[in-house]
Order: sequence, then C-alpha cells, then structure tokens
Amino acid sequence: MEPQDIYYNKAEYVETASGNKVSRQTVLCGSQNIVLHGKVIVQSDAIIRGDLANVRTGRYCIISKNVVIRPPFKKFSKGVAFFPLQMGDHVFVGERAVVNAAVVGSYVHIGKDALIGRRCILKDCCFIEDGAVVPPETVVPSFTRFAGNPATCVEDLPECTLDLMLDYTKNYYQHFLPARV
Amino acid sequence: MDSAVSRRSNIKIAVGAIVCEESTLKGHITIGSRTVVHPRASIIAEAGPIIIGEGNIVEEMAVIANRLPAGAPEPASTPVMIIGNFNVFETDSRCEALKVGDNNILEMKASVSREVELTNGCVVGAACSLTEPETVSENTIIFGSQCQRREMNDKPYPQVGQIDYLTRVFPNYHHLRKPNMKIVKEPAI
Amino acid sequence: MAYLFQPDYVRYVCSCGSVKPVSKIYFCRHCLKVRCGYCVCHEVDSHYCSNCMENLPSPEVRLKKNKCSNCFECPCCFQTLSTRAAPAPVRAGGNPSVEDTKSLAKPPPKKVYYLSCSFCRWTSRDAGIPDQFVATGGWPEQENPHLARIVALLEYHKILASRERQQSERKKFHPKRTYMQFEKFAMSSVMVRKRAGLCPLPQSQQSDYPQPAVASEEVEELSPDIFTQPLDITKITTLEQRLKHPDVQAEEINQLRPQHKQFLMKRSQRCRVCEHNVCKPEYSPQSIKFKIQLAAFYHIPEVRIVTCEPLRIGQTSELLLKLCNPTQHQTQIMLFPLSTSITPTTVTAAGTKEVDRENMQLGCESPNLLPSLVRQITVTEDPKPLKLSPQAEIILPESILILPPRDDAAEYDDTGDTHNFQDDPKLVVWRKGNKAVIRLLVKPNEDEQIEEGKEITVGFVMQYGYVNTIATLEHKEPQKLDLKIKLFLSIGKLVGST
Amino acid sequence: MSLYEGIRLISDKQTVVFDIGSAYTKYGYAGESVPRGIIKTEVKCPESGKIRKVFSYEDSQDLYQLLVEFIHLLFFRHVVVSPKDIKVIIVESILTPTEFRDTLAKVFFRHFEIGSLMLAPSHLVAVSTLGVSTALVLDVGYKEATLIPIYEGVPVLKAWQALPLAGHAVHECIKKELKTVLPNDGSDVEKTIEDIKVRTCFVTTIERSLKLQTDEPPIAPPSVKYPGVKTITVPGSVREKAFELLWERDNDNLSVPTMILDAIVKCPVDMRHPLAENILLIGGTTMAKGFLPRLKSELLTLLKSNLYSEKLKISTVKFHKAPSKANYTAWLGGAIFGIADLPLRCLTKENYLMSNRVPDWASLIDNQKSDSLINSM
Repeated sequence: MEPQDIYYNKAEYVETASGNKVSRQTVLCGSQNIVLHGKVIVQSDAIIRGDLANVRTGRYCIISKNVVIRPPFKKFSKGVAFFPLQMGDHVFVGERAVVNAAVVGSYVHIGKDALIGRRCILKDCCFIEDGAVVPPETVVPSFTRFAGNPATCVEDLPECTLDLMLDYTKNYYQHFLPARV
Repeated sequence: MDSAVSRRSNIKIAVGAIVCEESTLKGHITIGSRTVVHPRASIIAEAGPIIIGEGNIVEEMAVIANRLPAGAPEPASTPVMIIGNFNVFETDSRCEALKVGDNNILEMKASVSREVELTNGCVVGAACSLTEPETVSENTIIFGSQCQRREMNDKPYPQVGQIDYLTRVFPNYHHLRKPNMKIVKEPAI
Repeated sequence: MAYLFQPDYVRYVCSCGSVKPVSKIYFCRHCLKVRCGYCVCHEVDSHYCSNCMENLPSPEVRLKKNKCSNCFECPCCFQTLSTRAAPAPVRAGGNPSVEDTKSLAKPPPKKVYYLSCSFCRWTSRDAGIPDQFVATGGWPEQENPHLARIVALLEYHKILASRERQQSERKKFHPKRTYMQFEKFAMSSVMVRKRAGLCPLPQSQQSDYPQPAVASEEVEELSPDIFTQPLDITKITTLEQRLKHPDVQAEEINQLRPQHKQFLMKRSQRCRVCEHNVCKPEYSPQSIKFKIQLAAFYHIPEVRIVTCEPLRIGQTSELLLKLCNPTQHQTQIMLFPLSTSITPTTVTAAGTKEVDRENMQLGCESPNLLPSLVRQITVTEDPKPLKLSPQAEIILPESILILPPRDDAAEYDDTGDTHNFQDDPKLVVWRKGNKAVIRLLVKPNEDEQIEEGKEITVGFVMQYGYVNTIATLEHKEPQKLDLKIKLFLSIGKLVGST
Repeated sequence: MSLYEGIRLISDKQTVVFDIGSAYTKYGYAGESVPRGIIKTEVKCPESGKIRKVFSYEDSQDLYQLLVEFIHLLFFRHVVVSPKDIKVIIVESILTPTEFRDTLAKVFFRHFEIGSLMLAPSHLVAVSTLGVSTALVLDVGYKEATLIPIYEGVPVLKAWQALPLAGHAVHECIKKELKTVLPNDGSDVEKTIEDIKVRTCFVTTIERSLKLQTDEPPIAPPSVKYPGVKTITVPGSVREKAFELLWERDNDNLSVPTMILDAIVKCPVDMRHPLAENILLIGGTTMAKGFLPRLKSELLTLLKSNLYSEKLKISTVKFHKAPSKANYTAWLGGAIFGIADLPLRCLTKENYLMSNRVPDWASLIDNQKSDSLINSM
C-alpha cells in the first residue's frame, strides 16, 4: 500500500535547517546532549532523555508519539554510569515504544508498544514486532524478526530489507506534511 | 501543571528527595528522602493520600495512582496508599496497589492493580500485569507473556548507585520542586 | 516498504506457483525467471553466534555441536545469560547479590563470576553451580549419564554393519530386492545367517557384544507423598524447559542447568534450474551486504495500490496503482488479462520471438534422459496449484506505459521531470522519475456469491521490458526481453451491492 | 564429548536422524547420545499466520506444504545443515499411513534433494538401545499407543496392537474437567492443558483407582494453584484422574495393559515368556509419574483375572530401562542404528527418482519373494 499523507499542525512542529521535524509537545531532556542527524521526525509526547547520557540518531529516524528513548545504565564497582544511546539511519520507532538499548543499528523497525531492554544491541536490518519485549542485554542479529514476551526470533527478514526500510522511512518523511489551513 | 501549583501545600517532599517540576503530582502526597521522581512521572492521589518512602525511583511515564475503580461505591474510610523504600517504578509502569513493601521493581509497562499487595523484593516483569486480588509473596518474579512466576534466589537490592547518580545529575538539567519537609527520617510504615 | 508489517496486498506469482509479495521473490538473471524461497535451493554458508557474533568454520561447528562455547541460554526462559561479577567474599548467606562488584569491596577486590538472566533473574547460583574465578567460564558441563553405554552400543552396531556389508558383497544375491525386506524387518546379520540356513557366527566374534540390558521386575513406585503434600507449581519445570535439555529433563527448577547457545546461520540461495546463486550474503555475521543479491525488488517493476474506491457488486470503481521501475534501464509495461501465457519474448530487430530457457519439465518424466553435464539428476518438484481466483473484473488499458530508469541522483533534484512522455491521460495520473501512478477500473463480479465485507482480489499479467546485461555465449550484447508475470491484488472489502 | 564422538564428527558426512511424532519431533545426528532438540511438530502457516499441527493435514497436497515448511524449519533453524545430498534417517512407526510416508519421502527427495533416506521402524530400532534382540515394545505417544513385539530382531507383526489411548486422550479428559476455568481462546488452551498435565497430573495407584469408583473415594490430593495471566485452580481429583482412561477398559475390554497381554497371547508359546520379561516402554506419555508401577500392577492383576489366567501362564513381568528418557528412546534407537553405514538399507535419490515410490512392507510389489518371511512370523 502506498502510504497516506500524514498532516501535522504547522504551529506544533519546529523544522530545523537539517530537515528535522520536532514537535513542541515533546520532552527533550538535556537537549544539548541530543543529536538528530537530519530529516528526523519526533512526534508529540515523545521523551528523549538526553539528561542521562548522549543520544544520537542518524538520518530519517521516525520517533512516533509517546515513545521514550532512554540511555541505559550499568552498575560498576564505583557506582552507576549511563551509556550513550546510538541510533542508526532509517529507524522507525512505533507509538508508546520504550527504547533502552545501547545501540540501535540502521534500517531497524521497532513496533508499537515494544520494549527494548537495557543495553540491548539491535543490529542493522532487524524488526521488532508490536508489543515485543526484548530482555536487557539481548543482541538482535540482522535479518531477524523478533516478537513475543520475551522476544524471540520468529522469522527471517527478506534480503531486501535495507531498501524496504529506506523506502519506508523516506516515504514517511515525504508524506509527513504540514496541514493546509 | 496548574493543579500541582495550586495544591502544592498538599505535597510534602522530604529533604534529599529529587522531584522534577515536570512531573504530575495531584492530591495529598508525601515523598520520602532520596526518592527520585523523573520528569513526566505521575503520582495521583485521587481517592486518598499517597505516602512514598525513601529511595524510590519513579521513572518517566510511570503512574502511581490511588484511584477508585470506575463505578465503585465510596469507601467507608479513606484509602491510604503506602509505598515502602527503595522501590523502582520503571518507564510506563502503573501501580495502583495500596500496599507496596520495599525493594520491589515494576519493570517497563508493568501494571499492578488496586487489590494486589506487593510485599518485599518482588519483580513484576516488563509488560506483565497483575489484576487479580492477591498478596505477592516475597522475592517473587513475574515474567513473560504467561505471567510465569518463580521465587528468586538473587533478590533485587536497593538501587543506591542509580539514586546517587540521578541526585547528582538532575539539578543540572531539571527544575526541581523544593523540599518542604524537614523530617530527616521518614517513618517507614 | 511496508511489506514488513502490512498484509500482502500485491502478490506476484512465482514460477513454482507460490504467491508472494515482491519482497520475498527473486529474479534469476540466467533463467530470466522468478524464483522464491520455496523453489530455490537453500545452503548454509556460515554459522555464527547471535550473541557474541563469533563465526566459525563448519568442521568446528560440528565439533561444538552447533553451539557457542561462550554464550549460554537461560534454562528457565531461554534468553541469553550474562556474566555478572561479584566480590569474592567469604559470603554469608543472604548477602545481597550484586550486579557488578559493589563499591564496598576492599581493594584489590577479588572477583567471582556467575551467570544471570536479566529477564527472569535466574542465576547459576539458583542451580547450585559454584561461582567461577574467570569471567569466560569453565562452567561445568553436564554429561549424559548413559554416554558410555551408548558408545558401546554404537561400536557394536558399527561392527554389525560391517559384517552385513561383507556378507552382501560375498553373496550378491539380488541385493536390492532382498535387502529391501531386511531394511524393514531384520536388524542383525544373525538373522540373515539364520534365514540363509547358516549356523550363527562363532561366539568368539561376538565378544565385542555389549552387555545386554537386563529387564527388572523392580519399578520405582509412586511416592505416597504425592497424595498429601501440596505442590508448589512455581518450582516445577515446564515441558518446554525440560525438552530444552533432553537427556536430563529435570523436574525441579533448581535442577536446570544453563545451555550453550545455538548458532544461527547465514544462508545463500541457489536457483535449482541453472545452479546460479540468486542470493549470497557476505561472510561476516555483522555485515548486511550481499555478494550476490537478485531480489525481485531490484529487477521487476513494483506495483503498489494507492487507493481504491469502495467496491460494490456490478459497479465500476477506480483503482490507482503506483508502478516503479527499479532497474537501470528504461522499461515498458503492458497489462494483459490473467489468462495470458507468460512465456517471455525477446525483442530483436527481426521482431519478437519466444524464448525457452526452461527445461524444467523434462526432468520429471525421465531423469535419465537429461544431459548430465549440468548435474547428475535434475530434481524437480510439481508446481504448486494456484488457489487464487479473482472476484472482480479489471478493465485493462491498451496503451504502453514507459518508465524511465531509476536515477538516485534525481531524488535530490526538485526541478521536475525532464522526460517527456506521450502518456495516455486516461491511464497515467501522475509521474515522477521512475515512478508513475495509473488509473484502472475494476468491477466486482455479479455472478458469484460474494457477501458484503469479503476481500476482493483482482489479477492481471504484467509484461515488462527487461534488459539482461549478463553476457552469455550466444548473447554478448545486453539482451532486451519482454517478460511477463502474474499479479494478484487485494483491493479491499466489498461494501455492498448497488 | 567422548573421543569417539569427536573423531566421528570430523571424519565424515553426518547423518541426520528425525523422529517426527504427532506432537513432538526429535532431531539430531546419528552417533550422538541425545537428540539436539525436541520441538513441537507444528508450523506457522505462511498464508494465514496460524499455528498448524503438521498431522492435522487435509490431503496429501496440504501435507506436502506443511512438511515443506516444517522440515525447512528443522533444517535451517534447528539442525542447521544444508539438506542437499545428505543422509537422513526417519524413525517412524510401521503403522504410519502410506500417504504420510510417501509424502514425506517426496518432500525430502523432491524439495530438499537429500542424498538418501532410511526409514527405520521405531519399535525395532528402539530395541537397539538395549543391546538385546527380544523385547515387547509399547509406544505411548500423543496420538495413540502402539505395540509391536520384537523377537530375535524381527518384529512379530501379527501381534501388533494400537489404541487411541495416549497423550491426546489425556488432554481431552483434562479439558473436559477444567472446561469452566480454562480460558477459551485457541492454541493457548492446548498448551495450558499440556502444561497442567506435565506439571501437576500423575498416574495414581491401582488401589486408589479402585476406590475412586466407589461411593467413598479416598481423600483427593491437594489442589494446585496454577498462576498465569488468570489464576487457575487445578483440583486434586483432576490431577489424580487425568490418566485413568488409559486403564479403564472400553467396550471391547481394551486398555493399555490388555494391549500387552493380547499381544503376548497372539505370539507363539515359546515367545511369550521372553516377551513378558522384556517389556520396553517408549513415548512421552509413559514418562508420567506413576505410569510404570501402575502398568505393572495392572498387568499382574489382569494375569490373575479370569480373562487371562487360562490363556497365559505368566506370573512375572519385567521392564527394561533404556539409556535415555522414554520420549526420545526411539530417536536414540535410530541414532544408534544409523551409525552403521548401510547403503543397501537406504533409499537413494537415484532409486527414488527412478521408481518415484517408497518401498513399503505392506505393498505387494516389495514383497514378491518374501511371503515366506511374513508367514514364518
């Protein structure tokens, strides 16, 4: 199916020079520690916890409504440290998902209500289904589809996943338009 | 946030507690020392007061609510919700249990309903929900889609390290609510 | 794009009869045929551990029984276990266990390690496995208690087999037929000898015979406790947990042991007809690149549904389709009714002629007649029967749609199209770069018993121009062909009748 | 791992052994002491996305597709080996329907292009785990209980027995009892029932069983609180009675113990004693707590009863213990049997593609010269 246009309230969104479209209704804590690499959409009520550690995303990432992006912590002998959270290009994060991962690769799809546990590593080209619970410190290999609670590999992804995700996120960005008044 | 401002007097925050301005607090709430309330966390004391002990962590989108179920008759006495010490309410978890002991963890999107009592050292796993009335025995972990249970050998311990870190870092990034309670030791109930 | 999570609205019919979305089919450039996961030959390329990403050559994988020696799975919830460090104190019971060495540890802290599951919080301490002094393990392996006995039985069976082989070589009496029987009925060469009227082999030769098992009258009685003792279900293992460790199948949670994590594999796919790869990934488990990647997504025009007007029986509705040319060459697309034959045709100066690169059908009838230069035997499979039938009529255009090649640079170019196509305005609604939207009309069939709310499918044959750049013996030049493929589209639910 | 196994693993091409049961499939390599894994015999239907049991097929075409999906999964997710030109051993019951066997062979040869296939009769190969050549093998699995005596390495086919008294029947019984408390949504129910069976139910003693039918039943064992999304209480009586139907004699007076005795009766007199003293139980259902002692006491009671005391002069029954758990004994038999490189017992790809059929003991074509063989048994 060809995606439908999504219209947003122009007053609500800020568009940066690099093409990021960020809703004013979001909570970007420690915004100096958050780097959005261009053409990233952050929708209303998303929370990005830059106060805990750095958060970097690549290009064409889509952060849907009510998503929480939260750098993970690890306990050490001398206390607790929060790790930066890295996200690649062409990543889609569905509504109400919580991302606690250390690394999210490129061309990754995270479904609605999915939970990505602390310090997970999502490799390039993987797919987390809606409502999946990926336990802490899990490595999700490329070309796999994870689902369930706890999430397990349910299927392999097609070899052209890279282009499918690329196409999807680009299309999403192109169809994410300000509403005409 | 206007309600929070208007009812500020109802909210008692002990010295040493870190409560972000951006959290939602409603009704009579007592927050013990060293408890950290993240931005966008909600504590809603609708049906009665909520008393939160020491060293708890309430993360963003977590909801702690003392709320009557829809259509329930007005109870004879005001229900008081008491939360012990060193509990963690992770992102998007929901706690309506009237009694929560110490060292419990509600993982992401976990949900505990009103008739449940959490004792000590329990872990409600990610996306698990407890809806039936019961008392969860100590050191129980509930996990997985089928809400499997097991008694833990390695029980959760106080997240002191994390609290220390957050206490150190939060003032740099967030507006905090001023503590207004000089009691050094919160009576642990 | 949305192929990963949407239902498959547009499906292509593979040469084998499978009906799949374009994301799941391949295009063999040598046979010029569509292939799919069902009709290609899958081969394991390399093994790797999904946790530590280590990859090993296959002899080593065999030796390790296809399991990673470093990574473990939780026996309780089957998630990967992590190694945790703890100070190595003279631990008093009930000491708070720590995720990492706690700050209280005196310098220099000596560490011990244990395995812990971050999902269900099972630890190797639960199982009573002693903590280790090195992080990488040396975890005790559980041996199958019957191993020695089974090895003895295996040895014995090897000897039996070699004897049987010797005998058959000596006799050569209709080996095929007679032994077909013995395949089913006999297990020891002793029987063969008996049947042949020979005396059993001398005893001395049977000295390697393992001690036969002795049956016993004693059986383990049911414990009377079961009738009185309450059962704590949380301490009893589930069947799933037991089956993960078949030789132990522990009944109590505390008896579970961590299991080595199984390797995953990268696989390549090979066309079964011409034996060329249609897909071959790079060796490294981290890489998402391919050495050979002939996914149809890069070779066959992609069809997407844009919109479809509400469908009513006997009424025509407008269906908008978006077509996209993924190749580096211009293509011309024509749509035909479903009944059209899909044999490809070449476009030459002399006109079009049919191409038959298919010798698939031959193999089925007489495998021995096949030329043996390709392979010993061509194994063929019956094509899958096509179960789909369209419930609506589709009015197809007669004009040709030309799609220019894909141009990645053009995406950054907003100056508009430089191409000037003489499009049929009734057909082409919109056009940009290598994409175009066309308008078709569909009419749900009246005669059929279709109820309201039923999903309506339409189908057609798409002919597309394909430029084959592979130089073969007979074609040095890129070869232009017109290929055809069947498509089925789910265009929406029936809203009602007129 | 023993040195022996190590050498074998490197030396040559491995033979894959499958035991495709109606509920669970055991897979692994020949020459190993334990299957690599045991998984449910089911697949996710690619079209509808629903979980389907392989044995719930409608016709051979449907079965073909189910098997392709399932075996693909086995090869590439579980065994992790390229199937092309490998050797495969299938441990199967002699009583497997021809349709299933033929389709399975077709899938292996036509779809996966394996090199050779050996069909190992499960009852027969199970005996090779014992190092003896005579045993009465009773397989109580999921769909049915089947019995074939093996005498001096030869199956005594005329004495075979089969009854639908196995795991599935037990499940139905639990389902009936717990109808009111079980959630009623599809595939999860079956899983829950199986879990309840495995974790809480047991086979009670013959004494209590007799009392259960009287007006004064013994005090039921404690009930079990079964936690989950919704807590289920499994009454003690259900725990105790779940397996009872295996012992209750039906209208034809048949039950699991009578299968054994009827089979012995059908055997020649000189075979009877050795068979009764060499009973081997295989199949997952026989692993239920209390199954073996109950079977023994049922057998001894029956032997004294009017039904059999005349026909059979047997006073003792003896049971074998295979060096494995009962649910994969047949697989282990196949793995031991399969270590021997016996090309003559295998059906090769060449032969299969030439004849396009699987030799079958029940088919006349394959038994033209062997009438004497069957008659002699």
